[in-house]
Amino acid sequence: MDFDFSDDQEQLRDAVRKWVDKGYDFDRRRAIVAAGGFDRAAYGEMADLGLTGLYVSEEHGGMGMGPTEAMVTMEELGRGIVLEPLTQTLICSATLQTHAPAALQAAWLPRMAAGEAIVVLAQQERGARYQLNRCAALASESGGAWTVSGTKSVVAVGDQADAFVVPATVNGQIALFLVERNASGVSTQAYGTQDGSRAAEVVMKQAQAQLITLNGLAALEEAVDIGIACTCAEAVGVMDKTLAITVDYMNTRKQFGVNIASFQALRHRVADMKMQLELGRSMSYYASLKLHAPADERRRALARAKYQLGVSMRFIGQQAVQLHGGIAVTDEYIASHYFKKLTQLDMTFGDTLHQLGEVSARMQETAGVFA
Amino acid sequence: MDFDFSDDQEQLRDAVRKWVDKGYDFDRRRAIVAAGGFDRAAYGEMADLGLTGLYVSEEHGGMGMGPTEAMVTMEELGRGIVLEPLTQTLICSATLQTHAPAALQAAWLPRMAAGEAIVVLAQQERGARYQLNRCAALASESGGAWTVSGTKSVVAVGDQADAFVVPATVNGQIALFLVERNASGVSTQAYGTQDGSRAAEVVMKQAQAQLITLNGLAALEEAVDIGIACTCAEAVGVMDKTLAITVDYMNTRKQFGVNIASFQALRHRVADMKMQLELGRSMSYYASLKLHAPADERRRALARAKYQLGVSMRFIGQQAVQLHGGIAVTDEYIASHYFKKLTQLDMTFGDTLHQLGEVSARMQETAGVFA
Amino acid sequence: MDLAFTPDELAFRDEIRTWVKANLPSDISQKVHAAMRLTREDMQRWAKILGKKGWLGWGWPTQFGGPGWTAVQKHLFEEECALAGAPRVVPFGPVMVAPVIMAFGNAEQQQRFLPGIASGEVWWSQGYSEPGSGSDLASLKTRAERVGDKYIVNGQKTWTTLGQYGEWIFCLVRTSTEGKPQTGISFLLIDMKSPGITVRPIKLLDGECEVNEVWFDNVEVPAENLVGEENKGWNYAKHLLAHERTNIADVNRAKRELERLKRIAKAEGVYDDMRFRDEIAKLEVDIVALEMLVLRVLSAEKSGKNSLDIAGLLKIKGSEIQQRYTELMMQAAGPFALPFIFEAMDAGWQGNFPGGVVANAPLAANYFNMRKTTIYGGSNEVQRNIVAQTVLG
Amino acid sequence: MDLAFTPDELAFRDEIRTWVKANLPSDISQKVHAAMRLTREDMQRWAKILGKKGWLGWGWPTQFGGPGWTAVQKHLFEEECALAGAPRVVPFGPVMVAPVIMAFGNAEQQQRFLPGIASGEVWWSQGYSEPGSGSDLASLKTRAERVGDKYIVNGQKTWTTLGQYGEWIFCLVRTSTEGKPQTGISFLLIDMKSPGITVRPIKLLDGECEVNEVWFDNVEVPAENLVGEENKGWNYAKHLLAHERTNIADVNRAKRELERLKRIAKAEGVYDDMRFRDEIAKLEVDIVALEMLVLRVLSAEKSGKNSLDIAGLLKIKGSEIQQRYTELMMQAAGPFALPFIFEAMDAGWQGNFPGGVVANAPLAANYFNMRKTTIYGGSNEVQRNIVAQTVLG
Repeated sequence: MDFDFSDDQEQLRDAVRKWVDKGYDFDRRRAIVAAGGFDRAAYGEMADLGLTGLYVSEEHGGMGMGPTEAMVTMEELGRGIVLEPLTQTLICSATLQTHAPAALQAAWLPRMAAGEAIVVLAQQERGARYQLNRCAALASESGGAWTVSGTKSVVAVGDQADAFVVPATVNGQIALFLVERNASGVSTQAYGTQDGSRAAEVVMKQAQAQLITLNGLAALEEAVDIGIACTCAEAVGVMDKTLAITVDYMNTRKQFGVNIASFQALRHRVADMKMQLELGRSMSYYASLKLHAPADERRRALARAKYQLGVSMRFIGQQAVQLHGGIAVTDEYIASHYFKKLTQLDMTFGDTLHQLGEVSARMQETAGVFA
Repeated sequence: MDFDFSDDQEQLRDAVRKWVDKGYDFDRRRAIVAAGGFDRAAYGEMADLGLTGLYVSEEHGGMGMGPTEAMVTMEELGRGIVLEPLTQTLICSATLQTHAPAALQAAWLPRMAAGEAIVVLAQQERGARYQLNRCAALASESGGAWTVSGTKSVVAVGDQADAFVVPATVNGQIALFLVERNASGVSTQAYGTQDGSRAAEVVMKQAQAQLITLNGLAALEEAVDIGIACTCAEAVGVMDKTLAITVDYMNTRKQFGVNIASFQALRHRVADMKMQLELGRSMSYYASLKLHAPADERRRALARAKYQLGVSMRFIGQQAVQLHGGIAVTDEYIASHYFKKLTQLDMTFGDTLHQLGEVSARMQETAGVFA
Repeated sequence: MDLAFTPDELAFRDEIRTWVKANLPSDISQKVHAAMRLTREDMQRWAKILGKKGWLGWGWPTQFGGPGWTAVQKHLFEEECALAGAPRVVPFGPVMVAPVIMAFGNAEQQQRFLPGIASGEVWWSQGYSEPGSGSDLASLKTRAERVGDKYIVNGQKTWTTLGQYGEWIFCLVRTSTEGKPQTGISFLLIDMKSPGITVRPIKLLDGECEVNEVWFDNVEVPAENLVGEENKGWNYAKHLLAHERTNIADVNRAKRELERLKRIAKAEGVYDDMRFRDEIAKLEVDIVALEMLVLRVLSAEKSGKNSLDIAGLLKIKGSEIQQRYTELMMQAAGPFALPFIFEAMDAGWQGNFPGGVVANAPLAANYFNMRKTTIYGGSNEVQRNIVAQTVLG
Repeated sequence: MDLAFTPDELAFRDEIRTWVKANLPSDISQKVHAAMRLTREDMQRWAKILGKKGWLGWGWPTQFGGPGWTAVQKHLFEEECALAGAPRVVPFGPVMVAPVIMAFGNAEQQQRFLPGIASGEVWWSQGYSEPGSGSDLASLKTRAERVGDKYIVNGQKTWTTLGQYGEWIFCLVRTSTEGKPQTGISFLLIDMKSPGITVRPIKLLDGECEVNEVWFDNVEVPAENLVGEENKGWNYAKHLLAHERTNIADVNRAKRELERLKRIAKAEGVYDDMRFRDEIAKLEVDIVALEMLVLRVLSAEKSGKNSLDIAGLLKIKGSEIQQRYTELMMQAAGPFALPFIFEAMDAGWQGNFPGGVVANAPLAANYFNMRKTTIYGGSNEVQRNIVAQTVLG
C-alpha cells in the first residue's frame, strides 16, 4: 500500500505540466476552440512528449507505461483543460494491444504512438444512452472480409481521426472492429461540444472493417473502464485548478470592504469543495489502481469511482461559479471553461445517476477498498 | 384563494395554545413519559376543549368542524409535543362518520366526542411496512357476526384505547372493522416509543368485530390521508417551536466571546431551516385543503405534502441539534425531545422515501397546486 | 381558508387566457416552449401587443393608465402568459423604472416617460451593478457631478441585461462621497444615445450576449432627469425591490418548464427510469411548495393580514428550481446534450442536428445560462443573510 | 503506486486476525455486531486481554512497552479489531493521556502511570470541556491554584465520557488569567477518589448515561501531578490531537456497520427496493472514498513524502458516515424501529420484542446517539474553519 509516485512518474508529471503551462495557455486554447476544437499540432506536441504512446509497448515504439502514468498525465492535461482527446488514444491503444490480432497491432500501434494516426472509440448510439450492451450497428462477413453498418454519435474528433474502434453486432453478440475514416461508406458530420472540443456523427454504410475481437462486450467494457479512469484523473486536474482559481479570486475580490475570502459561509463552502476534491482524488487513485483487477472487481470499482467524481465535479463546478459571482459566467474569464469541462466530463462514459445504478447492481455483502 | 384564518379558527388556536402552554408544560410531559407515555386526564382536558369531537357532527355531540380546524389544532399540539394521540381520534371519528353504519356511529361517535371512548387505527402489519394494500389479517362472517384474526403492530396507545379501526381481508378484499379492546380474543402488549409516547402490539384471535365498510382499502387510504394531514400540521408546530428554541439558544450561547448567532455559517443554516419550515407549512396547508378532493387528486397531494414535510423535519431536527451542540443531545434539555418527535413523525404514515415513490408513481403531464 | 380562486378570479383568468390565446403570436410561443433563441424583435413585438391592450404595465394603478389589478389578478395574468409560452416581459421599463417614476418622479417626468414604457415603444435598461460593486451595491463609484443644469456622468456599469438594445437607462450614480455609502447615491434617467456612452456586449458561457458593459465618459445629463431628490436614490431603488415580490420566484415559468422536462425525459427514454423519474418527482414537489408559498404571499397581500416577509425565500427557492430543471433537462439527454451548435438555437434551423433531436440544442446552453439566477438580483448568499436577519435578529 | 499491502503487512494482518479470533470473547463480539449495550465489565475485560498481550497501547513505541508498530500496522490492527466486533478501546488512557505523559511527563510520572494504562487496570477519563467551553475550549474556567506543593482545583467539567467509571482524570485547568486564554492552561492528572470530586451522569437522548458532569470543590492535587510546565497545557493538548489522525475517521467500524446495514435491509425487505438500495450504494461509495483517504494519509506517513494535512476532512466525512449508516438502519426498519425499550438493548433480553425482531431494538437509539459525532471532538463547523484556513489562508 503505497501512494507515492516514483521519480519517473514525477518527471512525467513535470514534463506534462510544463508543456501545459507554457505550451497550452488560455489564449492558445481559445484559438483552438475558435478554429473548431482540435489542433493536430498540439496533438503532435503531446506525441513528442511520448504521451500518445504511453500505453503502447516499447516493441511498438511506445513507452510501455501503465495506469499510474496515464493518471498522472491526464491530471495535468485536466489542469489545462486540454481539448485534444488523449483519453481516446489511451483507450484505443490499450484495446488494440490487448485484443487485436498481431498484424493489426503492427499496422496501427507504432503510428498511434508516434502521433501520426489518431484512433478513437466510436461506441455511442442514439438508442443506447450510456448502456454498452445495446448496439444497433451490424457487422457482417463475406469471404473473410468484414463490413460494418450503423451510426455512432458524439465521437471525439470524429472527422479528424484516422480510424475508429467500433462495436457492432454479429449474430446477436457485440464484436469490436477497426474502421478507417477514409474507408468507403464512412461519412462524418462534425461540430463543437459544450466544453469547446470537437466531435462528430459517424455514419457507416457497409464500411470495410477489420475485426479486433469477437468477444467485443468484455473488450468494450474494459475500454470504457480505461476511459473512466482517464476521465476521473482528468477531472481531478480540472477540479484542482478550479479550486485554485476560486481561492485566488476570493483572496482578491473585495465586497463590503473586505476580501470575500473572509466570509465564514463562503469559507465553509470552500472546505466542502476541498472535501469533494480529496474524495475525488482518492477515488481517481482507486480507479487507476483497479484497472488491472478481474473484470467484476474492476467494473465495480470503476463505477464507484466515476460516481464519486460525478458528485465531486458537480459540486466543485457549480460552487466555483457561485463563489465567483457574475465574472464566472462570462466567456472571457477562465473559470467558466473549467465549469463547462466538468459538466461535460460528468456526461462522459456514464453520468452520476447511471453509475449509481451500476454501483447498486454490483453491491456485495462486504464493502471497502479491498472488497 | 385565501389563507387567512377565520376569527373562530383563531380563537380555537388561542384556546389550544393556552392549554398547551399552561396545562401541558415540559414537566408534566416528562411525568407522562415516565408514567408510560399516555395520560387519560390530559386526554380528557383535550376533550373538554372540544378537540376530540372536532370532526364529529353536532348531531353526535361534536363540533362539526373541518380540516382547517384540525390543522390549527394539530399545529398547536405539535408546538407542545403533546403525547396524547389526537390524530388517531380525528382519523377514526372521520372514518366512522363517513363509512360506518348509522348504528355504529350512534354507538361510538358521541362517546368519542366526549373523550369517553378512545378509538385508534390499527393498520400496521409486520409484512406490510408502509403499504396499505397488504393485509394479512383475516375477517370472516358467520350468521351476520364478524370476527377478525391477525396482529397489528405499533398501534398508538393500543393497550389504553377502547376500540380499534382494523383493516382485515375478506375474499381477497380489504374491509374495515371496529374491534373492541375488551372483546374476547384481543390481547395487547404495550411499550414506549422513540418520542416518549405509547404504543402496543394488538393480537386478535377470532375477535368479535363490527363491519364498518367492505370498501375498506379506499376508506383506509382516506383515513391515512387524514392522518397524514394531521401529521403534517403537527410537524409544522414541532418545527416552528424547534426553530424558535434554536434561535433563542443561539442568541444566548457565547463561544469565542460572542453569541453563536453571529457566525455567518450558522446564520445561513438558520436561513435554510426557515426555508424548510415555510415550505413545510405551505405543504401542510396544501394537505389539509386537499383532503376533500377526489381520491386520486387527494392521494397525489397528500403524498407530495408528506414528502416535503419529511424533508423539512429531517433537516430542521438534525440542524437544531447541531446548532445547539452537546446540550441538545441530553434528555434534560427540551430540544432533544423535539428532535425525537420529528424523527418519529417522519416514520408515521409513510416516510420520505415511501412518499417519494407515491409522488413518482402518480405524476402527470402537468404539475402545480391545481394540477 | 380556501385553496380555490374566487369565481371572480376564475372569470378574470379565463378572460386573460382567451385573450392571450388569441393574441400571442404562435411563432413566438413556439420558440418559448422550445427554449429557442428570441430576437429583440420577438420581445418587442409581444411587448407592443400587450402595450396596445394596456397590459404591458400590468402592475400599474389606473391613474397611470394601468389596469389597477389586485395582487392575485397580476399573478393570474403572469401565470397565463407564462403557461401560454409568452416571452418574459423585459422588466426594466414597466416593472422597474416605472414604479419609481410613479412614486418619486415629478408630473413632468411621469408624462414624459410613462407612455413610452406603457406602449412598449421605448426600451429601457438598468444601470446598477459595477465591476467592483456586485453584492455590495452601495459601494458603486460611477460619479455624477452637478455642473449648472446638467450632471456630468463618468464611470462604468456592468451586467446590463440586454443593454445593447437599450434606448434609455436608469442609473444609480454617486453624487456625494460624504456619510454612509448609501446616502450619496442618486437615481438618474439617461438617454443612451447621449455622446460619451459606449456599450460593449459581454459574451457569456452559453455563447450568448445577454449582458453588457456600459461606459460613461463625460456624459451630459439634463438635471431634470434626476428622479426625486439628490442623494436619495438608494431609497428609491429599495422601494423598487419591494415591487419584485412574488414574481421573483418565477413559479409560473417553472410549471411550464416542468412540463417540458417531462416531455424531454419521455423523448430520451428516461421518464420511466425510476432513478431519473424520482428526480423529476422531487422537483415537482419543490414547485408545488414554491407555488403554495407564492399563493400565501398573495393571500396575505389581499387581506392585509398575516403579512409574510419572505421575499428572500422566494428568490432562493425559485432560483434553485430554475437551475434544477435546466440541469435535469440536460441530464435527460445526457450524451446527446453535448453538441453545442450556436445556430441550432435559432427557430427553424434546418441543419441536421447531431446525435439527437433539435430540441436538445438549447439544453446545455440553458443549464449554463441559469447559473446566473443564484448570483444576480441579490445573490443567494445575500438573501440568506437577509432571511437570517429576520429570524435571528 | 500500489493499492495492495506488502507481503509483510499482509502477514502482520494475518497474525492479528488469528490472535483476535482466538482471544476476543464471543459474548462481547456478539454484542458489538448487534449494537447491543456494553457494560463496564465488557469493555474492561477486552482491554485487559489486549493489555496482557501488550497491545492495549498499540500505538506506543517500544521504549514504553508498546509494540512499536508502523502507522500501517496500527491501522491494520484497528481494522482487524473492528471487523471482528471488538469494542472500541476506551481511548482516554492508552490513546490520549499516555502519549502526553510519554512526550511531556517526567520519568517518575511515566513509571507511575503508564503501566496501569498499558494493562487496562486503571480507567482514565478526560476533563476538557466545560459548560461554557465547547468549541471555544480555550475559554475554560476551572481554576487550579498553586498552594505550597499542591494545586487546589475548583470548577466544573462536562461531557466527560464514561466518567462514571473513571479512576483518574486528566484535566486542562486554568493556572493563569494573564495573556491570551491559551497561555494560562495547565495539564493536570487527578485521582478521581480525591475528596471534593462529584460525578453526575447525564442522561442522553438515547436513554443512556454515556457522559458526565464532574465538579471540583477545593480538590487537592499534588503538584507532582502536573505534566510538563505550568501554563503550557494547551500545547500538550494540541500534541495529543495530532495523535488522533486516521483513527478519527473510524472507517473500519463503518465497514463493519455497512455490512450490518445490508443485513438489516435484507431482513426488513428493502434491500431490493431500488430507492433504499441506492442510499446504501451511495454510502458504500462514501466509505470506500473515506478508506482511500485514510490509506493516503497512512502512505504519506509511511514514506514521509506528500504529507497530507487533512485530519479535518477525516473527521467531517467519518462522522457524517457514522450518522448516515445509523439513520439508514433506522429507516430500513421504519415503523418497526419506533418501539423504544431500554432493556431490549441488553444482550440476551428475553422479552417479546414488539413489531419486529430484537435486532431492531438499538436502531433508533444508535441513530440518536450518533448525533454527537458531528458535535464532539471539535465540531464539524470548527473542522470546516480549519480546513478553510488551510485552503484559503
